[in-house]
Amino acid sequence: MKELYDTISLQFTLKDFHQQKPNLAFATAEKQQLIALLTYMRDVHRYTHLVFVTAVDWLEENRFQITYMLHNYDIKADFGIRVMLDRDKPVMESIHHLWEQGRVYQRELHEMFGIDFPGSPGVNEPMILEGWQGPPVMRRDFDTAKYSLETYDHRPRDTREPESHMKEKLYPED
Amino acid sequence: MKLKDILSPLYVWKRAFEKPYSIATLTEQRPGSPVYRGFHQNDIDKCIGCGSCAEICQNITIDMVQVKEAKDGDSGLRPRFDYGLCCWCALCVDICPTGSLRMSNAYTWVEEGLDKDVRETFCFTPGVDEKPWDSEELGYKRPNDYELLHLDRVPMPHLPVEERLSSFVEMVKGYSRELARKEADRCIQCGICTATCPAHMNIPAYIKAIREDNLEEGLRIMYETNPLPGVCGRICTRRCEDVCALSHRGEAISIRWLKRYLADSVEGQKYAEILALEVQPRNQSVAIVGAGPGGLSAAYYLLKMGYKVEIFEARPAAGGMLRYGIPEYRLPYEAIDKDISFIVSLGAVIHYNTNVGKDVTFDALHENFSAVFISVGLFDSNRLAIEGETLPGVISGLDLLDDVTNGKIPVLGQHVLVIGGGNVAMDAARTARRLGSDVTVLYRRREIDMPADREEIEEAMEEKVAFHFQAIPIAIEKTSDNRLNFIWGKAEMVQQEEGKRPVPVMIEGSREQVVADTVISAIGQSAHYHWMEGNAITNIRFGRFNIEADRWGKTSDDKVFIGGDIFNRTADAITAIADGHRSARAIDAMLQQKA
Amino acid sequence: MSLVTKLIWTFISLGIVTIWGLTLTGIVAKIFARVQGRLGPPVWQPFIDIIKNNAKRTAVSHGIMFYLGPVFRIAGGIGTYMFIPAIYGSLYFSNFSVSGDVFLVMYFIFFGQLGMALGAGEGGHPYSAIGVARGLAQMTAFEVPFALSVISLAVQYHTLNITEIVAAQQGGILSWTLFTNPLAVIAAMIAMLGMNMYNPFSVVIAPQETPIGPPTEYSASFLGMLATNRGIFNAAKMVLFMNLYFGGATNLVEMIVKTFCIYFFSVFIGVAFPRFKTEDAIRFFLKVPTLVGILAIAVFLI
Amino acid sequence: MADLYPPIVNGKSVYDLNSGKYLKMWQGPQHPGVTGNMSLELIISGDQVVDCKTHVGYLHRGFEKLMERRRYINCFPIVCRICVPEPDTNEYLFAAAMEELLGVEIPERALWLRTLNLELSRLASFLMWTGGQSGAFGHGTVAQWALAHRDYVLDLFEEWTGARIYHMYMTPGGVRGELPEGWTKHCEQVLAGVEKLLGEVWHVMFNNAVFKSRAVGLGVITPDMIDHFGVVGPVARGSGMQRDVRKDSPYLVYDKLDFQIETETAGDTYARAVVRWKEMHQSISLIRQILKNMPASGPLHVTLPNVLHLKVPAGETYVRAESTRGEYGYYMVSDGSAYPRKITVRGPSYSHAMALLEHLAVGVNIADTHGLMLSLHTYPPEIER
Repeated sequence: MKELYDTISLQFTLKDFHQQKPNLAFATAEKQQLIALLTYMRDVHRYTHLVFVTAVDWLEENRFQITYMLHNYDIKADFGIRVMLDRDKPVMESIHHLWEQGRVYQRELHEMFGIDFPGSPGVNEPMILEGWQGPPVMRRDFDTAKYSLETYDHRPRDTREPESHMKEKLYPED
Repeated sequence: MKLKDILSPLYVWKRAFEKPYSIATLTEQRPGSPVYRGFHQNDIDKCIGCGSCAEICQNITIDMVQVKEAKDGDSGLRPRFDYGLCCWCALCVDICPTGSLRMSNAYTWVEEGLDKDVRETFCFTPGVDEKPWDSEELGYKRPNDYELLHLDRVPMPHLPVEERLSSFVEMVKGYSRELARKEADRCIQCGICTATCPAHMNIPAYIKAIREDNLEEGLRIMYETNPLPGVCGRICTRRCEDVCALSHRGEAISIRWLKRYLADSVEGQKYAEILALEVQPRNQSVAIVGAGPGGLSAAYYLLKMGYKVEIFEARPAAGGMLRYGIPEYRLPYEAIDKDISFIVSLGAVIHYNTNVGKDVTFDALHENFSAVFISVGLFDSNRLAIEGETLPGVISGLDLLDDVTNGKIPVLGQHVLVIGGGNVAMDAARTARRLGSDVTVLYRRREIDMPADREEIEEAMEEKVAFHFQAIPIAIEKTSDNRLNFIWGKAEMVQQEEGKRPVPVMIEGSREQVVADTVISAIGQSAHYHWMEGNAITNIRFGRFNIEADRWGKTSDDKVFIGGDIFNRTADAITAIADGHRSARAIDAMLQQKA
Repeated sequence: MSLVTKLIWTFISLGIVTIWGLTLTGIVAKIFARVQGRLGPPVWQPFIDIIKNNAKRTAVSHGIMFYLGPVFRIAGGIGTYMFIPAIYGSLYFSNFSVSGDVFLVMYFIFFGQLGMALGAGEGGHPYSAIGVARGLAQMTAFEVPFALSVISLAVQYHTLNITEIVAAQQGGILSWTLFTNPLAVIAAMIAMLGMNMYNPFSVVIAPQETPIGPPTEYSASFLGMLATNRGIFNAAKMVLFMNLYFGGATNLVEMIVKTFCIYFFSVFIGVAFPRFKTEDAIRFFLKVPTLVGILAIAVFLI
Repeated sequence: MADLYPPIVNGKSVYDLNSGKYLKMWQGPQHPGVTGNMSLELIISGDQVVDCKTHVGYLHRGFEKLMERRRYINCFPIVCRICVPEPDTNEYLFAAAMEELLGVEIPERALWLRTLNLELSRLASFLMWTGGQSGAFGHGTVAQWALAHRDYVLDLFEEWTGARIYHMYMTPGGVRGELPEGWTKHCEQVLAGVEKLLGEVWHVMFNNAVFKSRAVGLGVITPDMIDHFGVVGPVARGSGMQRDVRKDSPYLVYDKLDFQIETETAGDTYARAVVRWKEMHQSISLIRQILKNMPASGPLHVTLPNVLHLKVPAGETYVRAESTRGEYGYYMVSDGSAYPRKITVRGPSYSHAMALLEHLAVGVNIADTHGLMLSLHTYPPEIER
């Protein structure tokens, strides 16, 4: 996989190469070059199968990572291409023209992370969370537990921590 | 449309003449399979309420509710399950450290009364609320070889026996960072141990700090309740380990060694910086009699509160029993010095070689200081009370240890007898071994009754110390070649009172003897109070053996507090430390009230 | 026999036939279950259902036409039966058989379905129109071979009176239409598959393929009415087929045995096949069975 | 027919619902013909679908979000719930991804038992599909048979793992327990039953004029659509693709088992059904091979570091397995803490039920949409996670 990385590196700016398994490697690409890179990977290196597109929220670094996982059926190898986006203005180019299911992934990412993919068909339509008013839910700063506590009724709990309970019962004065 | 395709489907009719798949009746009971994960069962006598089940449950199914009274090693809490939330993953069963929790193969629970509160209809406490499946044998149990917990201790590296006997070098090497973190990883953080620790050290918290490699935080946590961690990390009687949740099916966490690791891993010079005490100076001062663990502990917390502290110590060095009663191979002097020097660095004044009653009167202390804390310890060895006890060559265990500490090498001779079964006896016996003698220990009761630390006994045995159990001393005679003839009788254990431990009673006519060069008695210690004289003690009430005091160590005199071995019955370092801490707070409260 | 006595006897025979029809439904459910590997409901389950349904009150309302749907339907069922002589030669079980009753009966078979269509059209289900369209389309389709078959019979026996058709078949098994005019029987039996709405012609009532028919719309006694009708209507149809093609019956036992056998044909096929789409079903009926029907007429015309 | 399809304005088809030519029709989420809680928004003209949109979200439980906020061990009980008919693939992949990041090797016998578990659940899932596919075309008889046999397989699971549906057997670090005594024999009985059933199904369902008339030619997927739509699994194999994760990148002990990739070439519903039917046979053969070749004894589990505060080293990985619906994958990103940074579940239904179904449904009869949907073997929770 390193050779492939080196080959692609001749044309594209890649970094952070990581070989996880003999047939699985990751690399980070430039945002502007991504569509070209994906097309190149698909058409030249026969990474024809788009396995998935997903996003990872690196809240602390204020950026989103989008991972495009490509698979080559001839050599049975996977290449994961990461792209880092600014978390404040998450906009990415669409890949719906390369793979038909790309638009579905993009629609989901738009809904769950608030990443925009201009031009992707139906990207603004709600996919899962119809009628949701709050922030994109998969962002790490959306606290589901807090939301649920505030929104729904909860059964009262009556649990005790052994440590504090024993302190209370056995040596309350100490 | 081929004819075959029209006729072939009629094959279905074959099925009409075969046995149907359905079961004949719907009302018949169909028990779950023998490993079915059904409703929970809990053996509440085995359960210690550690809460691991509640901890691992991903769905807040389990509430820990009080079922029994809390006691040492048992929080009295038991898990209550909410079946509206349970996902039947059985992780709670897998992790249960005592093995009390399991699942039956029952999966139907019909309850009448929908008008009841939902908490009552969906929830029950297994083992407490009676259910039809309580006695069900079948159901999910943790498979034998499958374990989520690490039940075995990370072994502590020791010096080999031969090396041990040749010197007083500390025999326990201590954990490396890697081993310590591995051992700390075993902890399930239930906190059952905290209650049992006399000082109520926040054990789970500092173990967590070790696991996360946050040594400074760990040190801070330890110093909240114990200003002598380096000492306790070596010689603590570690009652916490007796109640450790993991000890029920496996080996307890090495809490003591972890504490030692933590204390050893931080350099003494950094203590001040890490602990960063912000002291609000106060102008009252407190006198402390005795620089043992109790006195030092009180001194530390009083200093922390801003009081001036002066310690009066009869001996040339601080540490009390830690220094003079525990041999170096168990507790090296550097470790004591490290802890003490930090306390001294905070501003404690220690008057060495100062005997209260001789060099300074108790009255003077009482007058000049706002409060007096007495923790003089038990330095008087109990007598054997047999004939020939005063013969030369009969010494006490404490004397031996004291001498060794002071650098005097006593001549013990070829064969040494140690009488007693406590820690001092073990220390004396093993010290004697290191001095080159053959050692035999005589103890009144059985091996299992020995009050000494289990580990000490085992190590003594490793070091080839011989033991005679159920041996009652009768007399000591001088032999013709100037040796000692120790006469003892064989005892049998008699259960005299129901519920108490059996008492050794000498078998009539039994008389055995063993010749030795030195006889060391180590059958307990006591204190004396003749140094306390003058007007100041008029208010202090004495009990049968001791000064009377409340649980805060406060005597009938407002200004006088006691702590340490003279106060508590367990007579161990950690209790003394706890006493010191408690009394310091009581002194503070008292002085604040006055102010 | 006076009209009143005839009416009384007709209703007695209607009762008997209803009971038989419902029992038949129960038996068939049981047979289906066995083929599918189940034990199935008890044979008397349809009776229990009807009693239960009739004991309840309906809570939905979509207007008067909606309620009339089941009424039309049961009227169709009763009407079908009223004009079929149930037992040949029996004074009491000949009902209101008149000349030309074959056409009347055929009309009644259609009538219930139409009423149902009206009722369903009023219903709350947004897609009941699809179900109705499918039902009517399929019915129209199977009516073609059935009608051809009946015409063939009319040509063969020179009558449109069921009693006379039955009479013509008396005199041994070989004088049944089954043997005298097998082509007509084939066309009619295939049409019957559609009429009974078992697979492969069950798309009308198929829940998986969009519309679950009007029965989902009705509840309580209206559902009970529909269920009762299923008993009457099925039995009536079978009696008609028995009379037209299988020599009729001279006593009650013979009637029961014969109708069961005829009905069983539908079950026999139904349990083995998936269902056709509507257009497939229509195409099917308009092909082979229609051709057979035309042939059946042609044979007698030539 | 030319004017059947509506005009395209700005790249979008415009249906004038007031023209009387079209009917908008919702199928699901509560519909007996729809797999799971999903709905199809169909625009129909007469009986023909002219536009289809799939809607998910009725079953959204936010697994990926839940997992971000749970310790690794606490993710274990919830991953299986992502897919009801075949929970074990999730269990396996979660455990495998975690073990890979932790650098843990599990014992040999655990590998075999995991494979056995996966194949058995494949069989159960295919049996359920058999019921669904025949039921979608109205063939209740076969549906009843197949589901009865699925229950027998579930009985096997119950005896073995202690649960029928959510087995929670493949814990990170190994598997939970031994095969109980007499299980192998019972398993063989069930397999023989399923084999007999498959023979019957071949006679009754595959050699069936009416079934053929509906399945043949329905939803044809041509080979050039495969990569464009991300088609995997039996659906791809139905179009002649030699693709099977078990062969392509063998995991567990699949490289030690003898099997061939089953394919068909027609690419329609019937071909896909045949592929699945063959794969059920294949599964039975694999189960027999596993039972025969499995080591008789050995450890089943390695104890991970204390799971209550287990931290997984920072890193990312992707593991995949062949589920009954095709390539199933877990993409796990760890930031070195005790909580996963992100776990993405790549369910095969994701591309099948959305992009592909929307494409294939156009032009089919509404009665056929469910048969088509089942032939893609879609399952909504994989989409919503």
